[in-house]
Amino acid sequence: MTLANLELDLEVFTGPFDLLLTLVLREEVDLLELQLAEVVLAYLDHLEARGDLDLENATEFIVLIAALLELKSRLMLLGEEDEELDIEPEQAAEELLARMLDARRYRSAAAHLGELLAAEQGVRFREAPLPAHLRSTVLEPAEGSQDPEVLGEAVGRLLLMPPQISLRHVSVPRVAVSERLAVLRNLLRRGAFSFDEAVRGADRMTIAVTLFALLELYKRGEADWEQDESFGEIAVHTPSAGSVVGSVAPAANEPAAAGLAG
Amino acid sequence: MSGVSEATESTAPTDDTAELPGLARTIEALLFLSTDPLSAAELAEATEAGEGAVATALALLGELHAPDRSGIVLRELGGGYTFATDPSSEDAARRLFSRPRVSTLTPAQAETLAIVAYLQPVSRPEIARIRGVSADSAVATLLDRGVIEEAGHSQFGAVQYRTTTQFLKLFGLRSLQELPDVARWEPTPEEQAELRDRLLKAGEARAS
Amino acid sequence: MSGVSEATESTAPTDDTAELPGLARTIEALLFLSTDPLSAAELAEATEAGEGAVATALALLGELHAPDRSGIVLRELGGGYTFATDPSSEDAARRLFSRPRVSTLTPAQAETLAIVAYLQPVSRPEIARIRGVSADSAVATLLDRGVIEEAGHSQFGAVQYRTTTQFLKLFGLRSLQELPDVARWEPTPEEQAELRDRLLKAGEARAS
Repeated sequence: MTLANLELDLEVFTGPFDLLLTLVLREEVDLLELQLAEVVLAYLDHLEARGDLDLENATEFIVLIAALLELKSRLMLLGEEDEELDIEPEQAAEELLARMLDARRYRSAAAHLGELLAAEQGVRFREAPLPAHLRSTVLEPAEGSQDPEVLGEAVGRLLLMPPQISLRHVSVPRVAVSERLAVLRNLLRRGAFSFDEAVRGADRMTIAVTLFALLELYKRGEADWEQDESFGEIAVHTPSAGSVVGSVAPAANEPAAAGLAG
Repeated sequence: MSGVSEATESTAPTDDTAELPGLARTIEALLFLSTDPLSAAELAEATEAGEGAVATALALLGELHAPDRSGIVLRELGGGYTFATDPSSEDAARRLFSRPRVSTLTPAQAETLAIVAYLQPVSRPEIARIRGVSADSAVATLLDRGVIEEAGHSQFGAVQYRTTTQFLKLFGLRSLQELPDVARWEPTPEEQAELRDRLLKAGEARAS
Repeated sequence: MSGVSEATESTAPTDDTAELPGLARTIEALLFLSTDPLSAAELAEATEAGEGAVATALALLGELHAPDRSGIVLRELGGGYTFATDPSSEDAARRLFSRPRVSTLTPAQAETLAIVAYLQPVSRPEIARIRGVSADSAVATLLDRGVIEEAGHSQFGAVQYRTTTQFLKLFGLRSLQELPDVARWEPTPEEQAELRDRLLKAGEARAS
């Protein structure tokens, strides 16, 4: 069984590993929604069930997962103004390919080194110390001959911080729930609307915060919604007659939230 | 042990008149004493002889210390000359010294060493990026065995590594130039296309 | 040298293609590798050959490794056999090996010494955390050269180090107060935290 046939049963995806890879690269499965840890766990289960370790496959898997993790972390750091940086599927595939080729190259080089070493098995060198009378005397440098600045410089170099990953692009602090609440209330005043309308053109973080604001409105009894199928359109409207506007409806938000998560 | 019967009757290479020239004898002694390979220039300086004379002496020693003529073989390694044993004496050496010369490398160590050998100087994060997993323990072992060493800091402050003369010695290399071009293991364009297809089109193939 | 005389009478003329019998080659290799003299019995055991065959091989080697024929001479010493160099190569060996050399600090040693100088007392694990790599060999060398010394144990039981008077002399300092102010080389001089904390923080940031 090859890595490609590794069967996965994940929250957002069920099927073989190579299909997942393809869908991720085509952005048909959102890398941000994919729990890579689940993939790793599934792979470990698979290894355990198999009982032996195919190094070739394991290395390929590790390289691919590491590359996916890196892609994912880059996606997470993308801000609104960097939208043009969005990674095209082909580009992502090229990057994965480059990583796999690099890993393969050095794996082959490693095999070559292994052969060289094997060819040298049985070749020994003399390790005996020099006869005492031939050993060189190591002279300590003269007093005061060393420059103390060398020490200060070394400490200065050790104080150097590695470049920080800039978090300025992350839009978390920029989207306030109150802001999105106001937008939703505005839309509600005009009647029913779909969730997609409310977040058209918005970035991921705004979408998430808007959803949170919608839950808040629901909780307060200001809004109600319908969603016919998972990932389907969410129709938002003012609560139908009978609902108590402005009061808390504690039990109500659970089924709604579950429906959304599905 | 083979060769016992030959030894009892043969006395072939003995001739009292076969003297080795003084310079070759001296160089032979220096190579015997030194644990590191010695370059022709170092030998010339130590013997106060010309480089040409040293080259002639080395050629003569190379003949005398060929694998079938001596148990001590002249090798050109790590930019210099050194004496080593021939693998044919390994069984006896193992019985006498009761430990193999080198343990083999684990795949992780071999991969890490290959990356250092080809990309030196290279830092641990770079090695980890290529391998997809941390290289800490492999680097520690390779440092411990003296085949790699520190080589300053990268611009981001990470310690960098390079291979040592000991690496060349153990792997029988005259210099790093003897390592084959890494492009040699480049997958063919067809193989690359196949990989690319696997990444982008595997789903399609499966769906159809 | 016992056994040598037996072989000297036999005559076969030297011939460039002359092969040395396998047993003699193996014994030659073992004597080359061993630091201590090897007895005929030890050689017989290692080569799994009879004592007679070993004696013959040793006689042959004694002949080949006579002072005028080789720079590597067979000696019988303390009931065993060993290779040594001939005194005629002494001058060259002295020129090559015995030249007094002034020890210099490697970059890893200088870095370790700087950490000890500025943070003393400091433990090995702390040095390793700051440097991002083990400091064992650098610490050992610095101890050996007498520029640092042990200074009790940390609260976690790790040995701590400090610089010595020898260190001050070497760097021409009257006291540790004369160490240059690190502020001159600081990448971020506005930072207020203690030097030790900042070094550890930078070291850990690099390691992550």
